[in-house]
Amino acid sequence: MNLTERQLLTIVAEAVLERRLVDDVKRLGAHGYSIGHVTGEGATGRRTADWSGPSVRLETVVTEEVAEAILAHLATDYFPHYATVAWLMPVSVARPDRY
Amino acid sequence: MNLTERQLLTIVAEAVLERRLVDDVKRLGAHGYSIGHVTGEGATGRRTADWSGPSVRLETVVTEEVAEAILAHLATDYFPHYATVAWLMPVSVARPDRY
Amino acid sequence: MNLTERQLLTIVAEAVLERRLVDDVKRLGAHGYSIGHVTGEGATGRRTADWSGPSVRLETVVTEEVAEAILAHLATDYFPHYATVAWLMPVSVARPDRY
Amino acid sequence: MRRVVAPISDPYGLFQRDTSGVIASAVIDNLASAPVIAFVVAAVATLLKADIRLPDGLYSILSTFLLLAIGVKGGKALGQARLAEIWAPLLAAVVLGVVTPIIAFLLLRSAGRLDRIESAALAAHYGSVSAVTFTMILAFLDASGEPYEGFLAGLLAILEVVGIIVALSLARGDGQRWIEGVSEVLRGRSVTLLVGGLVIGLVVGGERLAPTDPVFVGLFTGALTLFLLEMGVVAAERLSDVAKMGWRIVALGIVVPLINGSLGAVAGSVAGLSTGGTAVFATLAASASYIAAPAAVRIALPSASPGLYVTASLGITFPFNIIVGVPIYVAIAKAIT
Amino acid sequence: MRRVVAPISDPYGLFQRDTSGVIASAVIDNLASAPVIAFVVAAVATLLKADIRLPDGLYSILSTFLLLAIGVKGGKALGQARLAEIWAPLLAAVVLGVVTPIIAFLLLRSAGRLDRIESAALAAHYGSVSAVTFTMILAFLDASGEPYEGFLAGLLAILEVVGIIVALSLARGDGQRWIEGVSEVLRGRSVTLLVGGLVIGLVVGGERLAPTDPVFVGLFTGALTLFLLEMGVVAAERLSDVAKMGWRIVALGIVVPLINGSLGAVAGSVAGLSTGGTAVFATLAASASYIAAPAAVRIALPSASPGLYVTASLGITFPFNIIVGVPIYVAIAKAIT
Amino acid sequence: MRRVVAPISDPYGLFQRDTSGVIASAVIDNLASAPVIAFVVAAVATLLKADIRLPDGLYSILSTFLLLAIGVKGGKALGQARLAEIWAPLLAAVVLGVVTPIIAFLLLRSAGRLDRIESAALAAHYGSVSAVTFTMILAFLDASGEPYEGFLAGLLAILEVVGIIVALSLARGDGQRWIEGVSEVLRGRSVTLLVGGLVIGLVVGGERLAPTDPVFVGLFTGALTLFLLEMGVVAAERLSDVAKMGWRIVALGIVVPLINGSLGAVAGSVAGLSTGGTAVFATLAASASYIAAPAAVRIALPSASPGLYVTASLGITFPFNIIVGVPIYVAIAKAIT
Ligand SMILES: Nc1ncnc2c1ncn2[C@@H]1O[C@H](COP(=O)(O)O)[C@@H](O)[C@H]1O
Ligand SMILES: Nc1ncnc2c1ncn2[C@@H]1O[C@H](COP(=O)(O)O)[C@@H](O)[C@H]1O
Ligand SMILES: Nc1ncnc2c1ncn2[C@@H]1O[C@H](COP(=O)(O)O)[C@@H](O)[C@H]1O
Ligand code: NA
Ligand code: NA
Ligand code: NA
Repeated sequence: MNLTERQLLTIVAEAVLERRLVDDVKRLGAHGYSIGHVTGEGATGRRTADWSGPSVRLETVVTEEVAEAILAHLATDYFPHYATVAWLMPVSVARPDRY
Repeated sequence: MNLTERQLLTIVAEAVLERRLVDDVKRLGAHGYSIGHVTGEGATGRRTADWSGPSVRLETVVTEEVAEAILAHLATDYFPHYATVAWLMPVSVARPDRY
Repeated sequence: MNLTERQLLTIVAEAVLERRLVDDVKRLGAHGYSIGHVTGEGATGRRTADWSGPSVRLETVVTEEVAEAILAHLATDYFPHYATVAWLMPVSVARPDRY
Repeated sequence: MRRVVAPISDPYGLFQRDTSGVIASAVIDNLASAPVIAFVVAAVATLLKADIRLPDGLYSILSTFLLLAIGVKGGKALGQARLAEIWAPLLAAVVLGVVTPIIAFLLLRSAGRLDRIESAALAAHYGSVSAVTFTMILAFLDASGEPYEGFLAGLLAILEVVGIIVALSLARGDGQRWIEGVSEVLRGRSVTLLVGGLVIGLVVGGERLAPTDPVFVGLFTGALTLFLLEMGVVAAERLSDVAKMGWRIVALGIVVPLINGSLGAVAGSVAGLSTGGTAVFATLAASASYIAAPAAVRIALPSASPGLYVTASLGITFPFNIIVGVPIYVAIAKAIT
Repeated sequence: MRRVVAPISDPYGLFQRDTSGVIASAVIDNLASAPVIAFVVAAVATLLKADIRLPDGLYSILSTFLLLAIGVKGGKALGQARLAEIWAPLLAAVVLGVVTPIIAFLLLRSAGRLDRIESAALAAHYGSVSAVTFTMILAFLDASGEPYEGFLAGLLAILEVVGIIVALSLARGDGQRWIEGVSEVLRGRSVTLLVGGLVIGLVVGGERLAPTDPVFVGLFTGALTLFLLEMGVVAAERLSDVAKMGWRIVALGIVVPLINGSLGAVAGSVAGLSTGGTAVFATLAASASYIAAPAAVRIALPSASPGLYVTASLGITFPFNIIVGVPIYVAIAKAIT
Repeated sequence: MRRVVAPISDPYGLFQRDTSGVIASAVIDNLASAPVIAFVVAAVATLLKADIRLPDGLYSILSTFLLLAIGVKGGKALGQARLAEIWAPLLAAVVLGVVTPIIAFLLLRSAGRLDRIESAALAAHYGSVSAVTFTMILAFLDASGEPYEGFLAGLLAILEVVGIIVALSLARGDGQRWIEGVSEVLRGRSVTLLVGGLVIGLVVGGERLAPTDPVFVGLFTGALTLFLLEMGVVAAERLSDVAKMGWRIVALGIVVPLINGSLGAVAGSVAGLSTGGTAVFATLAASASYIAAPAAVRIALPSASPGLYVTASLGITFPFNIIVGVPIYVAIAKAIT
């Protein structure tokens, strides 16, 4: 099978950002994304499933340029103020034109 | 620690396929899998958590051959008709004989 | 954007271990983690969402040393007796000092 | 649920005489019921981009509960019915299960200009039934004091299944997939919960079920109201898809239920049902499935477009039926019984 | 909910005379109510490191249900109220929505020594309201047989929104973010569910809502009790943060509601409300939002610290209000009406 | 729940005389109750490969609710009991908590041919109790009009904990793990929710709890029915594992509860309980834990096989107890009181 490399960007962010994050990711060029929910801990303490809801875990398979653009945007608009974590890794996909 | 490389295949598919997807993945050689649920958007529009249920997100750590076999099967039986997305990446595991 | 390599360790473990796993991961040096829930199958059979609850899926982005330490601990304290699976992969992050 | 003990005679023609007045007030009563208003409020809020969605998970909890409760109620009534009352409606249900998808199929192929697969896919929805639409007609009859045969819920499962099987056969598709699709219906939650509830209701019986009444009876209408709130969101989100569909499909999404509903009324009255029971039968025939059918069709006819059949069923026929259709089917039932 | 038909005259000064005794017994009744005890039990269990948390998902199901049910109840009462009774309380609600956040803001800047942004962030919480605190005062009045105006739930949405908008304006922040924050409030679930419930209650009306009463009325106090169990866990988890906050903020978390509550009592009685209604108004003014306000502030004022405002609202003011505040506001209402 | 005011005298030997007939009808009544039929229906559906599973999340919502409601009910009754009535049953509960796991352990080692660890693991389950089996006996007694001591729910927590601690000690395992296992029980949800409910019921009291009755009392049997539906699925999925277990374990899964149940009946009657109360005690002693014990054992005795102890508890003893055991324990209680 003919596979092509793309980037998988995973973003964990506090629940209240869900709508904004989705808008931003799409605006910056992602053609799709998947959202699950996680609880966890990090620099800003513990996050549980109650009042504010569990954190958003968004995955998006994108081209390298789009990944860079989203990461740059996170760095300026999310990282300074919001509980947000992101990591990037290369993945192989079968239909590269989709992403 | 002695680590060996295996492939992690992640598949996101519409909810109604859950039972079939699990059967296929096992039949094609996976010794285990994990399933979570996600909402999201892609080429076929938005998928939410209601009537049809959230999409299935299946992860399976397998050998390269099994990964190829599953991907090939997805390409013929799932990609043409169903809202399905899949990506592959190499991972390191401690007990290679398990996968 | 300036990205640094870290390790993403994903652990799937039976539900009853959640509290202990979190304690261990933090004790061994992780500065953060995210937890979701999955059902699945593996060497110990099928795990569903009922009586014992769905399995824990813990992700933590850490340095290579911490990843090794956690994996070594899993190998001695979890793998022999508990339904636990773990895989490791390199990821790129923007703020290396956080992990 | 009241069981019809004596056939309802209407010697003075009370129902027939001022039908229009009765219908007008019934329409208003239906329109202003809690479930319908919840549906409308949620749809409007969604169109205004406000988030009135229920939390994840509540949707499937509510639909599980409603299916089980409908089954339990029907099983209880079935246990008190005499076989002599049941066999004719049962036969009529099977006939409707066969006839209504064929009618839908023929209309969609000719007037709807859809190909065989798409027509069969849509026909599976119109041939099957919607349990929620069913509960709306019961609530309507309860509110207007019109009696009906309680055992009809026992036929729901038959109507749900037969229509899908017939429609999938009309597609003349892959045999293996046909089997998978049919097994998806038979083993799927919407049938098992309904049938499971029926068996529970039948075996346990009304008296021993009394301690569960605060749940299965008491919570019913409130749960239905919450469910319709979420359905309003879902339907409103489909509205942009409705706009994109051709006018032919939109029109058929209203015409098919009206034709099937009339047929259902005829079948019900021929089967000897009361006026209320005939209205229930008409509503069942008119209703379109949006849980069991989409799942089965997705498996059996993967090339059919869910954007078409789900939108027609959820975005057009469901709102039409619960808001306007129900009183119409009652009126038809009153006219012919 | 009883509607006040005639203004309550208290010619013999029964309420005024032995206020202290009445309050003492009322405090005990409030303290020993199921929701308050559930809150305390859960908080204590959590401090003892025991896991008494509700399952994931139940929290949002309960809060959705409570908001809708409050709205439905308020809508029903609103439908029976005359416009003449409503306009003055409505105006008073808007005035409180403007005044209470400003007072909070000024106190936090001066006595609290917080900067403009942090003060505005916190003021948004004290300017808005807590629907759960609102239900606690209603339960308290119901239990002590004190009547109040049922339509006050109809003002909840106004009080919830206005205070946040005013406080966000005090921050003099980024205009774009202000818009996003306000839209977050207006389109967010806590407002839409409340308003949606109001419309359902208003349009459907008490009689047609009767079949939903086992859910929206019957389940209410039990659901509230479960909800407070979870709130007890959440509040207890915040306790270590409370310890870390300066004593000034802790003190203001009690002083601000007392001041705003007194203002609310004055506003309520000037608006012509009954003693019970005045107590409700006082409680609303005193209560601090912990759902709508944090979400809006997080969006509009990202640099403000959630560790401060959520802890103050959830960890200090909420427990203070439901345990001690409610009887105090009732006493104030009795003293001035 | 009725409280036993006067000891039940049975001068005409009504219970004793035609015991067999009474039991036969009681067995049928128990077999045809809504929860038992729901269990059977779900088990059969699962064996037929039909999907009748409840939605994810509902399981833990239901078990949370049931534990809390049992606690609240018990706390209410405890508040009305005199200390003089309680101390003997309380002592008996502690004795049973010590004796029943030891008996199970000895039987499993000898007749069951299991090693020390596996025997201790299984003994923890038989030494502890199942809250759902407990509610089944209460429902049974309620339905047959047999009174019992309401405060027994207050002993549930003791019985739940003591047996596990004793059994874990029999394993003579790692001390650190023992501590972790015991702390898992004490801090785990099944104990905290039960105890939390008890405290709420005790402090708030019956009168002030009245507004929560539609939830904690009204919904109880319906929730139990839904819960047993899911349990039926779980038990049926274990059936293939049961087939794989040796016949010795299967037999002991029935013999151990019969022995422990008889002991419980003796302990209950010695402690001065009524016939109903004695039956409750017998059922508690006979029941096997499937929530608290597996969690504790998994932590404390990781090398013990969950495939063995969960299957024995959930797949054999639980169905045996709720279908056949409960009427047997009632018969034993009637025979010896
Ligand atoms: N090292 C990490 N690995 C995985 N998830 C993390 C990590 N750090 C933080 N997170 C997740 O991101 C959320 C916000 O993190 P923070 O901004 O560090 O408080 C946490 O609640 C976790 O869910
Ligand atoms: N680029 C992507 N990255 C991550 N998830 C995706 C992506 N595209 C699609 N998905 C997921 O796969 C589902 C089906 O996608 P599609 O077939 O493109 O409609 C979507 O609802 C998403 O959950
Ligand atoms: N190969 C695999 N890929 C992904 N997840 C797995 C795999 N094997 C096991 N798991 C997950 O780990 C859990 C425990 O696995 P096991 O210990 O093999 O029974 C399973 O229930 C799955 O959720
Ligand atoms: Na139909
Ligand atoms: Na306020
Ligand atoms: Na026991």
